[in-house]
Amino acid sequence: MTALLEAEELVRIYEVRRGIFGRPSPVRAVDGISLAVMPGETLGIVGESGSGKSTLGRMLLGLDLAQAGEVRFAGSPMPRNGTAEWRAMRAKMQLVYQDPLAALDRRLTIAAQIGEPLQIHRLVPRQYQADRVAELMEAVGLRSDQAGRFPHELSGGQRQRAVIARALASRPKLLVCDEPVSALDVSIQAQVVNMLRDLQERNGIGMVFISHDLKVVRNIADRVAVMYLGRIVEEASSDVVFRSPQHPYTKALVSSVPVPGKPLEGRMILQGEPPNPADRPSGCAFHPRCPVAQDICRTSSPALRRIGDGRTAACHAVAGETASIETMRRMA
Amino acid sequence: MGTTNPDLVELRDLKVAFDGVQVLHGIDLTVARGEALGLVGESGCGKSVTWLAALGLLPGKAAVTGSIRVDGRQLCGAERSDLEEVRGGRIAMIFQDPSSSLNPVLRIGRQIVEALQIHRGLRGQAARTEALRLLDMVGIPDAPRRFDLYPHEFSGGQCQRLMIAMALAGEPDLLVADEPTTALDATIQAQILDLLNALRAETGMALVFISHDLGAVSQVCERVCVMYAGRIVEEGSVAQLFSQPRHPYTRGLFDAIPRIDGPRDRLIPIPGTVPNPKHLPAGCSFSPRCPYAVDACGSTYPSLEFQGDGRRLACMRPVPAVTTSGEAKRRIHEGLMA
Amino acid sequence: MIRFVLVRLLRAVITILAVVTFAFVVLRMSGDPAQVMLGPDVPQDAVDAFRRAWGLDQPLWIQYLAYLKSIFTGDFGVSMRDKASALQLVLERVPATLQLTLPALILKLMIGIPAGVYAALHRQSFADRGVITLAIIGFTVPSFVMGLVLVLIFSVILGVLPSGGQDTWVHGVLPTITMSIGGIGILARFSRSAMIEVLGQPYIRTASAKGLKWRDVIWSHALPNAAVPIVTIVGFMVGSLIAGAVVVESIFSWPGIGRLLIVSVSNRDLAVVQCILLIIAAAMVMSNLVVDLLYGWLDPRLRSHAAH
Amino acid sequence: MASVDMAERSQLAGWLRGSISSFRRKAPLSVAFGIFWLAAMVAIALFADYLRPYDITAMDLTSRLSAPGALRHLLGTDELGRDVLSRLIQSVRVSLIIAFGATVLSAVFGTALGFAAARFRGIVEHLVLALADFQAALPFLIMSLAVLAFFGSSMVLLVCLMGFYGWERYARIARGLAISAGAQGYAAAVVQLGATPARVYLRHILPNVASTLIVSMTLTFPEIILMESGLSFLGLGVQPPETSLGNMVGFGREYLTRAPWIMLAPAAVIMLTTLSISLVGDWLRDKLDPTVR
Repeated sequence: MTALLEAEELVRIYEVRRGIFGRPSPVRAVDGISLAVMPGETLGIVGESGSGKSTLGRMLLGLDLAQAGEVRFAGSPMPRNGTAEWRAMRAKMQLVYQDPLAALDRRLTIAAQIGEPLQIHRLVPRQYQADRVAELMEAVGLRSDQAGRFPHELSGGQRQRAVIARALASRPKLLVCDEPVSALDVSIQAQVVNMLRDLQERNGIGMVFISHDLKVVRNIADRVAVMYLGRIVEEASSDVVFRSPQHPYTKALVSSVPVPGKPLEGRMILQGEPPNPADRPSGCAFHPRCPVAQDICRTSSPALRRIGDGRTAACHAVAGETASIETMRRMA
Repeated sequence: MGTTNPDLVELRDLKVAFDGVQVLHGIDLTVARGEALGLVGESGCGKSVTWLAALGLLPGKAAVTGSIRVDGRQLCGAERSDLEEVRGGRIAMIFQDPSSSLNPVLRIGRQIVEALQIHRGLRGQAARTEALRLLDMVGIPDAPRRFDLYPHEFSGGQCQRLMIAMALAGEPDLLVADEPTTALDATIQAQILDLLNALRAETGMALVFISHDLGAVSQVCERVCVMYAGRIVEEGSVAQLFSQPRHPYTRGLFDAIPRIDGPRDRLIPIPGTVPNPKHLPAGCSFSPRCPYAVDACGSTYPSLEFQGDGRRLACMRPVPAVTTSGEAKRRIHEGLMA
Repeated sequence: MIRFVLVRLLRAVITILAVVTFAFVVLRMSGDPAQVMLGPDVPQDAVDAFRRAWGLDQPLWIQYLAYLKSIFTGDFGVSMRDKASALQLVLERVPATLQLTLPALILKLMIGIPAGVYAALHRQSFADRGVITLAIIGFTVPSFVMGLVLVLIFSVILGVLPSGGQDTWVHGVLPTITMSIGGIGILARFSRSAMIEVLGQPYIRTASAKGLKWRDVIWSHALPNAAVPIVTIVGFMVGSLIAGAVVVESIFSWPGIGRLLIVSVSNRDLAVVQCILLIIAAAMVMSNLVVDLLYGWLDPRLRSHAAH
Repeated sequence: MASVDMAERSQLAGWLRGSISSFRRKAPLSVAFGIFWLAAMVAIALFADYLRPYDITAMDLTSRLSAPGALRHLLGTDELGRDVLSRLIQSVRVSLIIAFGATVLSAVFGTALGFAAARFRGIVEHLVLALADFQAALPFLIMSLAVLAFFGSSMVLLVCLMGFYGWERYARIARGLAISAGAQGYAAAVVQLGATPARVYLRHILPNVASTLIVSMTLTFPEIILMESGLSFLGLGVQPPETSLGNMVGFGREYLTRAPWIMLAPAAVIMLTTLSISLVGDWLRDKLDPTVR
C-alpha cells in the first residue's frame, strides 16, 4: 500500500530578531522531519509549545513552504502554494483548527460556511447543496435547526463540529487536526474525540492529530511521533510509546501527565524549561534537561534510529552509545 | 479564637450576579488552616468567580451577597481598606495567564518589593534581600541578575513562579491558585504543581486550587469541591471522590477523561452542553444531561446535604454507593499503589 | 538603541523628502515659473534668458536635484511680494504662533488628561457624562464657530475681551480658549478610554490582589500603562503647535504663521508657502520621532520589538 | 383577493408598529434625534430646488440685513438682501454633496490600498505605509490650502482633494484587519479550503471589515464637513456665487455685530449635523456587530 502522505527531510527556518541590539538569528522550527501517513491511519504528533508541531502540520498541507525537503500526497509532489492546482488540491486535504470561533466567519451562518467548499470546488449542483449540508451537519451531530445560526450563537463544541463538517464537505482523504479539542471542556472534548474517531472509521480518512494532550493523542492515534525543538525524538505505535517510552524526553512527558488519583511523588519531573528555539543547544537539543546525559550528548546530535518493535528514537543512551545503559534501565 | 473556630475562610450563601444574571447560586464553603482544597468544574461553572468575589476583585457591575468570613471577620460589604489588608496578607491569589497578570512596564523586582513593603514594611536593601530569597525559593535561577528585568523577558512558566513569589511575599495564610497551570506545557505544569506542594510543606499555608483538570487537583489537594452551573454539587476528600463519585456529574467528568494506560476504548462523554446562566433549566441544572435523572429532578433543586461518609452531595438520584464505580476504584487503587 | 533611532531617522528623512517632492510637484504643475515671475507681456527671448539663468531649461530631474540642494542648504527662495528671504519671513512669525499654541497645549494637558482619568475612575457619574459631552462638543463644533461665538459673547455682548489683535496678553485669551476647548475634549475622551482599557487588564487585578491601596494601583500600575496611548495623541498635538492655528489666527487677526500662510496663498507667493509646508512637516516629523522614542522608554516590550 | 390584501396590509402595519416600538426601546432619544436630523438634511439636499423660497442670488435691496422672524424672510436676509433660508438650503446641499462624495472616495481609495498592502506585503506595504506617514506629516488643512491656492478652487477639485482626507485611516484599518484575518483566522481558513483570493477578499474579509469601515466613515464624514467649511470660511473652498455652510459663516462674520443670524444659522446646522452623525455612528458601531446584541 502506498502512503497517503509522505514527508521527507522537511526544514522550515524563521528569521527572528531578538531585541534592538540582536542580529537576526535563524530559528529552525522544523528541522529535517520525515514521516508517512497511510490511508485511514491516524498519526499523532505530540510536543510542547515551540516544538514546531503546528508548523509541521501546516507544511504537511502545503500551507507553509518547506525550505528543504518534499511533501508528497498520494505519490505526487505538492504543487506550489497559491496556484490553481494547489487550490484544487485543498479538496483532498483539510485542516481543523484549535480555535473554531476564529476559523469561522462570524458574518455567515454555519450552513453557508459548511457549504462553502462545495461552491469553491463546484462539487455539488446548487440545488442539491442544501441536502449535502444537512447530511454533513447530521454526520457531525448538529441539529438541523442550527443551520441558520451564526458562530457566536453556538457553544465551543458545536463550533468545532461545524468546522469539522466544513472540512469534511469535500470528502478529503487527509485531515490535519491542530489541537482540535484543547479549547474545549473535558466533557465536550470526549464528544468531539469520539466523533472524529467515528468519522474517520466510516470514511477511511488519513489523519494527523497534533496535540500537547497526551491522553487524547493516546486515545485517537494509531502511531505517535514525539517532537522536541523541531525534530522527532521518538516514533512508534501509540500503545508502545505510552506503555514503554524509551527516549528520556518521552518518559518525562508521559510521566508528567496528571492521572486522577496518582500522586505527584515518584513522577519524573524535568528540570528547566524547553530552550529557546533560536538558541538550540549543541549536540542533542535535550541534553541540558536530560537526567542521563553524557559527554557525547553535548557534542553530537543523535540520529533517529530503528530500535525494535517498529519504534524509532533519537537518543545516544537508547542506542547504547553511552555508558549509562544502567541508568536507563533504572529509569525504565 | 483560632482554637474555637479552626476555619480560616468561611463562605455562606455566597451569591453573585452580573447585570441581573445570577452566576453563583449560594456557595457554602469552608477552608481550614493549612488544608489544600480543590475546586473543580468546567468553564463558566463559577469556580473562579467564587474567589474573586470573596476578595472583592470582581468589577463594579457584579452584585455580591452572602457572608464571607476570614478568621471570623466579615468581608462582604466591608470597607475597601479592610479588604486591602486581607488581600495579599491573609489571602493571596495567582491567576491563569501569568504573562499578562504581571505589569508589563514595571521591573519584576519592583513588583515583588512592592508586596513586601505593603505587608511586611520592608524597604531598601532588606526588601531586596528578601525578594531575592523568595525568587530563589520559587526556583528562578540567577535571581540577582534578573531582578531588574521586565516580565516579557521571562517564559510563561517563570512568570507563574514570579507570581507565586509575589504571592508569598505577604506570608499569606491561604494561597488561591486560579488555574495556575492551564496555560503551561505539560513538563512545566508538573514543575509548578511540584513547587506548590513543596511550598505548602515548607510554609504550612492553606491552598485553594481551582482547576478543570481532575488529575492536577488530585496531586495537590486533600479535599475537592465539584461545581456545576454556579453551585457546589459534590464535596469530599480526594480519596472518597476519586474512588466513588456519587454525583452523576462528577462521575461523568471522570469517565470523560481519556486514559493514558489500559485499552483505547471509546470515551464516555457527558451529552449536551453546559447551560447558559441566563436560561438555567428548572430544578437540578444538570438534569437535562443526566443519565440518572427522573421527572422530579426537573422541578426542584436538591440541596447540598451531608452524607453518612462525610461528603456533601446535591443529588436526588446519586450514583449508587458501592456497585457501579468499580472501574474508578480500580483506577484509584492502581494510582495509589504506583 | 542606536539602530532603532537610525531606522526612525531614516523614515523621518523619507517623509520630509516626500513633502519636498510634493512641494516641487505643486510648484511645477501650477504653472511656468518664468511666466509667473515675469508676467504675461514679456518677449520670448527675455523668457528664455530667465529660464537659462534659473536653470529651467535643464531636464526636470536636474531641476529637481538643484531644488533639493537649495532646500538642504537652507535656501528657500525669495518671497515674491516683499523680496525678503522666505525662511526669514516665516521664522519671524513663529513666536507669535507659539504664543497662542503653547498656552493652549498646556491647558489641554492640564485639564484634558486629569478629566479623562477622573471620568474613567468614576464611570457613569456626573463628571463622566460631563467629559463625554465636552468631548462631543470638541469634536462637533468647528473652531471658527467656537471662536465667533466667543467673540459674540465676550466682545460684542459683554465687551470684556478684545476680539482681535496682538497688543497685550489679554488679546490672547479668546484665541487660546478657542483653541484649547476642542483639544481638552478630545484628550479627555482619549485618556478616558485608554484608562478604562488598562483598568480591565489582568495585571490591575493582580495589583489589587496583592493588597495595594486603590490609589497606588492607579498611580503606579494603571497610569504608566495608560500613558503609552495618551502619548501618541499628545505627540500629535505637539507636532501641530505650528500648524494648528490657521483658522484661529485668521478669526482673531493674529499675525502668526497661519495668517502668513493665508495671505501668501491668496497672493500665490510660492516660496513662502513651500517654506511653511516644510517647516510644518518638519515639526510634525520631529514630534513623531520623539513619540517613537518615548514609546520605547514607556513600554519595555517595544524596546525589544521596535526593530520590526 | 381583497381580503388577503387587507390581511397583508394589517400584518405590515403591525410589523411596522412593532419595529418602531422596538426601535424606540433599542435606540436612545439622542440617536432618534440624530437619525431624524440626518434624514431631514438629506431630504433638504435632494429637494433643495423645491424648498428654496428664493433664488440664492436674488437680492432684495429694500430689506437688507433684516432680522429673522418675518414671514417674507423666515431666517432674515444678508447684507445684499438675499434670503438666508434659501442660501442655507442650498448650502446644505453643496456641503453634503462634497462631504458625501469625498467620504466615499476616501473610503474606497483607502480600503483598496489597505487590502493591497495586506495581500502583497513587501514593497507594496512599505509604499502604502510611507504614503500614510506623509499624509500624517502634513496637516490636511495646510496641504489643501497649498493645493487650492495654486490650482484654483473648483467643485470637482474640492471633492477630489477632500477625498484624500482620512484615507490613511481606512488603509490602516483595512490592512490590519485583513492581516489578522489572514494570519490565523477565518480568512486563512477559507484560503485553506481552496478559495481564490478574490473570493476571500470580497465574500469574507470585506463584509467583516465593513462595519468598522462604516463606523470610521461616520467619523470622517463630519470631519470632512468641518474641513470643507473651514476652507470655505478661509475663502478657499466653495467660491461665490455658489454657497456652502462654511462659506456662509465666513461671510457672515463681517456682520457679526449687526446681523449675527447670518453666521449663527449655518453654524447651528454644521454643529447639529456633525453631532447627529457622531451619535448615530456610535450607535451603529454597536448595532453592526453581530456578537454584541
